[in-house]
Amino acid sequence: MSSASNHEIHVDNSLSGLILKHTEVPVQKCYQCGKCSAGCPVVSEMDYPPSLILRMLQTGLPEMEEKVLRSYSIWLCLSCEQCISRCPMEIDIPKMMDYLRQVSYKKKMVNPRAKNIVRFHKAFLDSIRTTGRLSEFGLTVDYKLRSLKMMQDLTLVPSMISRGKLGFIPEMIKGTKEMAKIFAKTTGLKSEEEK
Amino acid sequence: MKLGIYPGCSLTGSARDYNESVFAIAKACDIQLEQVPDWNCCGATAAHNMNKELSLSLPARILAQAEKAGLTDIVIPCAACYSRLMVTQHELNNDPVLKNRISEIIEMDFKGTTNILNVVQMIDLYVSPVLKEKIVKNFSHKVACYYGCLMVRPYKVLQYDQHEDPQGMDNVIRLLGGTAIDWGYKVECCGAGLTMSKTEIVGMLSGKIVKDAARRGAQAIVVACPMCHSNLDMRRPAINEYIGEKMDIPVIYITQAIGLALGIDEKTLGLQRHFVPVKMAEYIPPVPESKKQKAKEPTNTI
Amino acid sequence: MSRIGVFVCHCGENISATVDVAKVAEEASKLPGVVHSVDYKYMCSDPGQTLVKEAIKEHNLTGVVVAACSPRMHEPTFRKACAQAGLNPYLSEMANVREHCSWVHEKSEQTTQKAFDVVRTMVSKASNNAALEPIKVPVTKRALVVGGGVAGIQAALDIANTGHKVILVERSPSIGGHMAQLSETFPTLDCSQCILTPRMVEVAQHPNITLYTHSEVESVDGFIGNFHVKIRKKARSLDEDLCTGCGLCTTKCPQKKIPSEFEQLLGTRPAIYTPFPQAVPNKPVIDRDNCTFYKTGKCKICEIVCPTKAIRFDQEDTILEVEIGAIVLATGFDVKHSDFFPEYGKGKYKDVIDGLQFERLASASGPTQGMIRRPSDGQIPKKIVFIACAGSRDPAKGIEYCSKICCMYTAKHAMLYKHKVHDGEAHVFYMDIRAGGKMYEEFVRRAIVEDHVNYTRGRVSTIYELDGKLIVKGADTLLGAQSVEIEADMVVLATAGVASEGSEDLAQKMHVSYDQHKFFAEAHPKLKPVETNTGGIFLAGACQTTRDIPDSVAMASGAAVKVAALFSSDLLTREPIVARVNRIPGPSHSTCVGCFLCQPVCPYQAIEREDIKDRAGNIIKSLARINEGLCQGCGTCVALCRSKSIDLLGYTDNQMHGEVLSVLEEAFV
Amino acid sequence: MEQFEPKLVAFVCNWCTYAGADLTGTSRIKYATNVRIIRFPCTGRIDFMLISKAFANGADGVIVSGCHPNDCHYTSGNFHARRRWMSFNAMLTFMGIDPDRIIFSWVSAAEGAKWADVVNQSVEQIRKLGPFTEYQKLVQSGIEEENFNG
Ligand SMILES: Cc1cc2nc3c(=O)[nH]c(=O)nc-3n(C[C@H](O)[C@H](O)[C@H](O)COP(=O)(O)OP(=O)(O)OC[C@H]3O[C@@H](n4cnc5c(N)ncnc54)[C@H](O)[C@@H]3O)c2cc1C
Ligand SMILES: Cc1cc2nc3c(=O)[nH]c(=O)nc-3n(C[C@H](O)[C@H](O)[C@H](O)COP(=O)(O)OP(=O)(O)OC[C@H]3O[C@@H](n4cnc5c(N)ncnc54)[C@H](O)[C@@H]3O)c2cc1C
Ligand code: SF4
Ligand code: SF4
Ligand code: SF4
Ligand code: SF4
Ligand code: SF4
Ligand code: SF4
Ligand code: SF4
Ligand code: SF4
Repeated sequence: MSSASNHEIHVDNSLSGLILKHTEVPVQKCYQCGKCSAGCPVVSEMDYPPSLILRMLQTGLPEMEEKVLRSYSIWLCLSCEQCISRCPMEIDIPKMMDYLRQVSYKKKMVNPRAKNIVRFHKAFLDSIRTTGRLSEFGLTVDYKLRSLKMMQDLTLVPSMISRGKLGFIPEMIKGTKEMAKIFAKTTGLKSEEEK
Repeated sequence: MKLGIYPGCSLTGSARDYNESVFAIAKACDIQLEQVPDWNCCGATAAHNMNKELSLSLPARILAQAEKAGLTDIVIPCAACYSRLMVTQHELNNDPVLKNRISEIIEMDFKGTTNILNVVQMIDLYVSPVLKEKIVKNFSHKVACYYGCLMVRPYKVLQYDQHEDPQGMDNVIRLLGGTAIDWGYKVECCGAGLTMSKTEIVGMLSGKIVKDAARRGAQAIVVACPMCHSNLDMRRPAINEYIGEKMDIPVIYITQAIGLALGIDEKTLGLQRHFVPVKMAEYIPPVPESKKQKAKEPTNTI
Repeated sequence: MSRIGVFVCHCGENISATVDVAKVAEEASKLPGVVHSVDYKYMCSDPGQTLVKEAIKEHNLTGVVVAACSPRMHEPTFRKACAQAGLNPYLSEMANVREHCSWVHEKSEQTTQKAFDVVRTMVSKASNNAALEPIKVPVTKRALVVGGGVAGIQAALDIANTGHKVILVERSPSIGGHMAQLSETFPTLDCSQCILTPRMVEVAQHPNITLYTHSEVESVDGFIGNFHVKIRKKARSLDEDLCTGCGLCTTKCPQKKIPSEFEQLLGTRPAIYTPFPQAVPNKPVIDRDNCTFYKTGKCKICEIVCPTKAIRFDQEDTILEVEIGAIVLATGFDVKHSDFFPEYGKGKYKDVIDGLQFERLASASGPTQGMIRRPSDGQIPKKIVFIACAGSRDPAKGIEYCSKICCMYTAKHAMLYKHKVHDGEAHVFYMDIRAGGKMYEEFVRRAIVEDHVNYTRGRVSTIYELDGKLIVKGADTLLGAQSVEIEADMVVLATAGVASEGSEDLAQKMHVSYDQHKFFAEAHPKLKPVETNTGGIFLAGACQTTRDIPDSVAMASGAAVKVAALFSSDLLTREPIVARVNRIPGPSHSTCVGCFLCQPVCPYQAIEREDIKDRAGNIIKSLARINEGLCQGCGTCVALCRSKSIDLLGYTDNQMHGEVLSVLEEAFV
Repeated sequence: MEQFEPKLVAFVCNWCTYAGADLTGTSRIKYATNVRIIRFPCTGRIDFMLISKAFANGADGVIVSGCHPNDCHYTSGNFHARRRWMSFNAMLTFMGIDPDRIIFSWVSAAEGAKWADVVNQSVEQIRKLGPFTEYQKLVQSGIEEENFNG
């Protein structure tokens, strides 16, 4: 009966408790049907399929939580929302993944294989922080520098230019100051971001 | 008819072709598109991967700018931006505390009243009704309409009830005189967010999509998102590597398909900018080597 | 001054764990009118009741308050105890300190305070109580059974065999319900029709049963023992007395391609049809929406070929009015169809079918004569995927409960398929296997071990079609949620069982409660599973929740016994909770001013007009009078009467005002 | 400062809400202790005089709850009740009672969880409104009524 489902879910200090507190995603509601994993487009590349991540969190065991935070899966998730759109319990896995990434990043537990993903995201954000809009060229170069993947995609550059698909000069918006403020307010100290 | 438009970063860069075709068909159908003044990047996947407040503030500023400019309806051609802005408006409208907090961050008043349209919704409302009389050449191709993830999901926020089998673009193609096939990867993700950092994965995800469309005899894949386009078009080398075979199926924007039917020349529509040449008439889909070709064996992930 | 005894129950620890029962008893003893107050471990136990009885005698009590569970649980128990001790049973009250207090609050002073407040309120009520005498009303000894599935059939036969008359009303043209559609039944795999059709014939031939098929209940008035029911007999478009059931009309009707409801749309039927060959009654009905004559005015072939001239195109619905003493609801359930599931194609793929469709494919009398053939091209599928919990246990898009029968019928389906197609592969995706029942687990094991049905624990994410195959994408959660992709020829969804269409409507007509899923609500989940909250209306079968055949039949027999018990005496004893218009001596007779505003609000037409005449026979005054046989004690008239001339026994103005005053008497903690 | 604990009286019908509140108990769902339940056969039986009496005697809020529309055990009692409350509302304002102090709700026998929600929300609502202090006026009008009733 529905009345039973009204019981409050207990929030504790486990990682799943924190997830519930910060994102309202109820990890304990997952009944391990595996439907999310069955439909996840990147599951074959993940070290733990999404439903397994949930199971590991459900145990509340510190070693499991650490495995989750150090996993490659949380960085691979594309936020494609396929899993939640089919989950019978409507567990917002992408939202949870967002949170796990942030914790993993803060705790410096990013999976080595995911370093480039993080570098890309940072390059992306830096690009818009300074100009307000994304300079795809700047982003590419910046990312290449950070990831030292100089050769990858380099072949693309000339053909992109010839197709008019890559501009060299970043577009500047007028409100760059406002942008800087937004970044400062949401990401805390500027210097930390600079690092 | 006047509408606001939020082009987003890629339409001014890698998706210039998309931008051109959006404006071309808008012009042909007497729709004036006015840019949101001094718009900024929506933050895309990077922002919400890394920082929640940032991921809400960036779109909120865009919407507040539109509100300030009196743009009540804005069309967002990029599905990724569309999804970010829709989600932001939804979240903030449902959480007054958060709304205040974000308004403070962006130092602007955010009301959350904008009517946000994706390209297909714009076409439905303002283009389709006048299409019949304007078509000069039937778009008589068999195509696979690809929606990807962000145009239909999260379906409860986007209010998209046919999220498993969307029909928006399919209907437009039919209106244009073409055929839209039923296929298996309509709403599967192409890997947008990983396009630079994990190109091989994008090759796999996009490869599955391209392969399914081609083997079902589609002459082109029709998309409505710059991310989808660049992954299926520009990333073709990675795709070919994944499939182990050269795939020639072109990828066009829905706006380009409409433009062609309206008799707008290919250059105005930006077709020359594609990596995979758009020669639909000449393109013959490959016959699957054997009908019984096995799908990729399930992979063990442990 | 009243002499009231208070008895505070611990209910083991159910109450005493959060309420200081000793303190409540202690405080209660200080209340005005209370002469005796104790607490005890289990008040409803024999010694507990004895405690009450002895106190009544010893302290000469004029009222009893038992502070324990809900009166809906044990009020009758303690009333009976009082009666046995010689106290009028309506002088006892229960203070609900368990369901409304100890179970819903944490242990605290407030909780104890609340318990005491409740006790004080009931003491006040008890001191205003008056002795009442139960009312006796006559019972009409004829039962109505609504719904002619296996549950309705069983209930009708059981009641009829006790010698009472039964009217069975079935909505469709034949009785039989879902069981008539089944191929073979778990866990014995006996043929469903072979066991059901003899029972159907028995119904048709039973001297005590009147069968109305193609009929529905139009309205229900009255109350236990005395229902007044209108039944709409929908026009069959033929004279049932003349029709011999020869079936000639059905073979000659030119409209042959109408999808058959009985075949779950996998077969066809003509416009004049019986749903299936063994239908009871074996008399056809014309489906007017699809008949050429009703649509175009031409045809009438059936009329021409009918040897007995039974066809009546101009027949109209008839309304029958009957007096009924008790009602059994047995309207069964429905299943969600495969077109419900977005991720499984929403009906786009012909070879994704639901369980009932599979039953028809597997049935020897079905559209494929029992050969498993897929609907799209008639091929025999070499690989079938069965998906359990399709829409069940899925609060997001379906229903949150477990449908209870699908694990079993899925195992049955897989088994039947393997028996029919020896080289076929059967895959089942499941989440848990729920096979609680005699020989059920053994049955599922047999499917897995002996028939090599491949069970995979995981849900299917999506299905799409490719080159005539259905690609089923699932995961194996027992292998770390590894992806499993199966190219199937056919997919069977074990779709959720839901309340039958129109349940809500029927519940409202009957004034019975229903749950949020529109299944009819039982009076008590454990102790009154076949009763409803409305006296005289009982439940049988899957209309209360999805259940299998053995459970449905058992419940039907239970309901039949309840009806038989009701019919076992000529007079029914009813609670004396009825309204009464005051009568006072003297010329004015009553404060009633005869406005009769109360008359139209009474849902039971229980308010009558009484003319007061003088000696000469002239009417001096008209007063309202309540017919106690009809009044059900809702109290609407009481609240409405402006001159406060009506009162409701058991809930009098005095009592209610007293309760309100005393509930607020002391400061809350 | 200590939190204000309002006193609420709930007037409920026997068939739906009383049973629903029983289910809250059987399901062990917790709710605020501030409410006292008074059982009526039907919401149709609930008289305004009883409600104003509750206010006059120190209640800070009143909950009236019965069967959902169309689900009344007695067919239509809840309809009549609803109709009468329409006019009752005006009277309340006249007597100086904030209509927000009365919470009308439908709770069926199957809605144990809803009952807990209704109580908790009502307690919150009344807590915000603060103690009900306008007894005086009420007591007078109550007395007048009683005189009228003889
Ligand atoms: C695919 C499938 C396979 C199954 N296999 C098995 C099995 O192998 N073994 C087993 O034990 N159980 C099985 N069951 C369960 C079985 O079908 C039910 O237990 C049984 O049918 C319940 O009987 P019932 O009489 O309560 O309801 P139903 O069979 O649903 O009958 C209800 C009847 O009431 C009628 N009705 C409905 N509304 C009204 C109305 N308003 N007025 C008048 N009449 C009305 C309907 O027309 C119908 O005739 C299976 C169920 C399904 C879906
Ligand atoms: C640990 C446990 C927990 C449970 N919890 C729940 C629950 O929470 N909810 C629920 O619904 N159900 C629960 N049950 C199930 C519940 O106990 C049974 O459904 C119920 O007791 C069955 O009642 P019964 O009368 O058929 O049998 P029993 O309770 O076994 O009663 C049979 C009686 O017959 C007597 N008897 C036996 N043989 C003879 C004889 N030859 N001559 C004379 N007398 C005889 C016995 O002494 C006994 O008194 C639980 C069961 C267990 C074991
Ligand atoms: S689909 Fe939902 S319930 Fe199922 S395993 Fe994934 S998260 Fe858990
Ligand atoms: S949102 Fe992430 S976890 Fe969910 S299906 Fe997409 S990639 Fe997989
Ligand atoms: S009377 Fe009620 S509360 Fe007391 S022991 Fe019996 S069931 Fe429990
Ligand atoms: S032909 Fe006449 S008698 Fe025979 S079944 Fe039809 S209606 Fe009945
Ligand atoms: S009149 Fe109607 S039912 Fe009769 S034969 Fe013609 S189509 Fe069939
Ligand atoms: S009976 Fe089995 S298949 Fe049906 S809902 Fe319950 S667990 Fe799922
Ligand atoms: S009982 Fe009351 S309402 Fe009814 S007629 Fe008499 S005065 Fe009027
Ligand atoms: S209490 Fe009044 S309104 Fe209700 S049934 Fe009895 S007479 Fe009719």
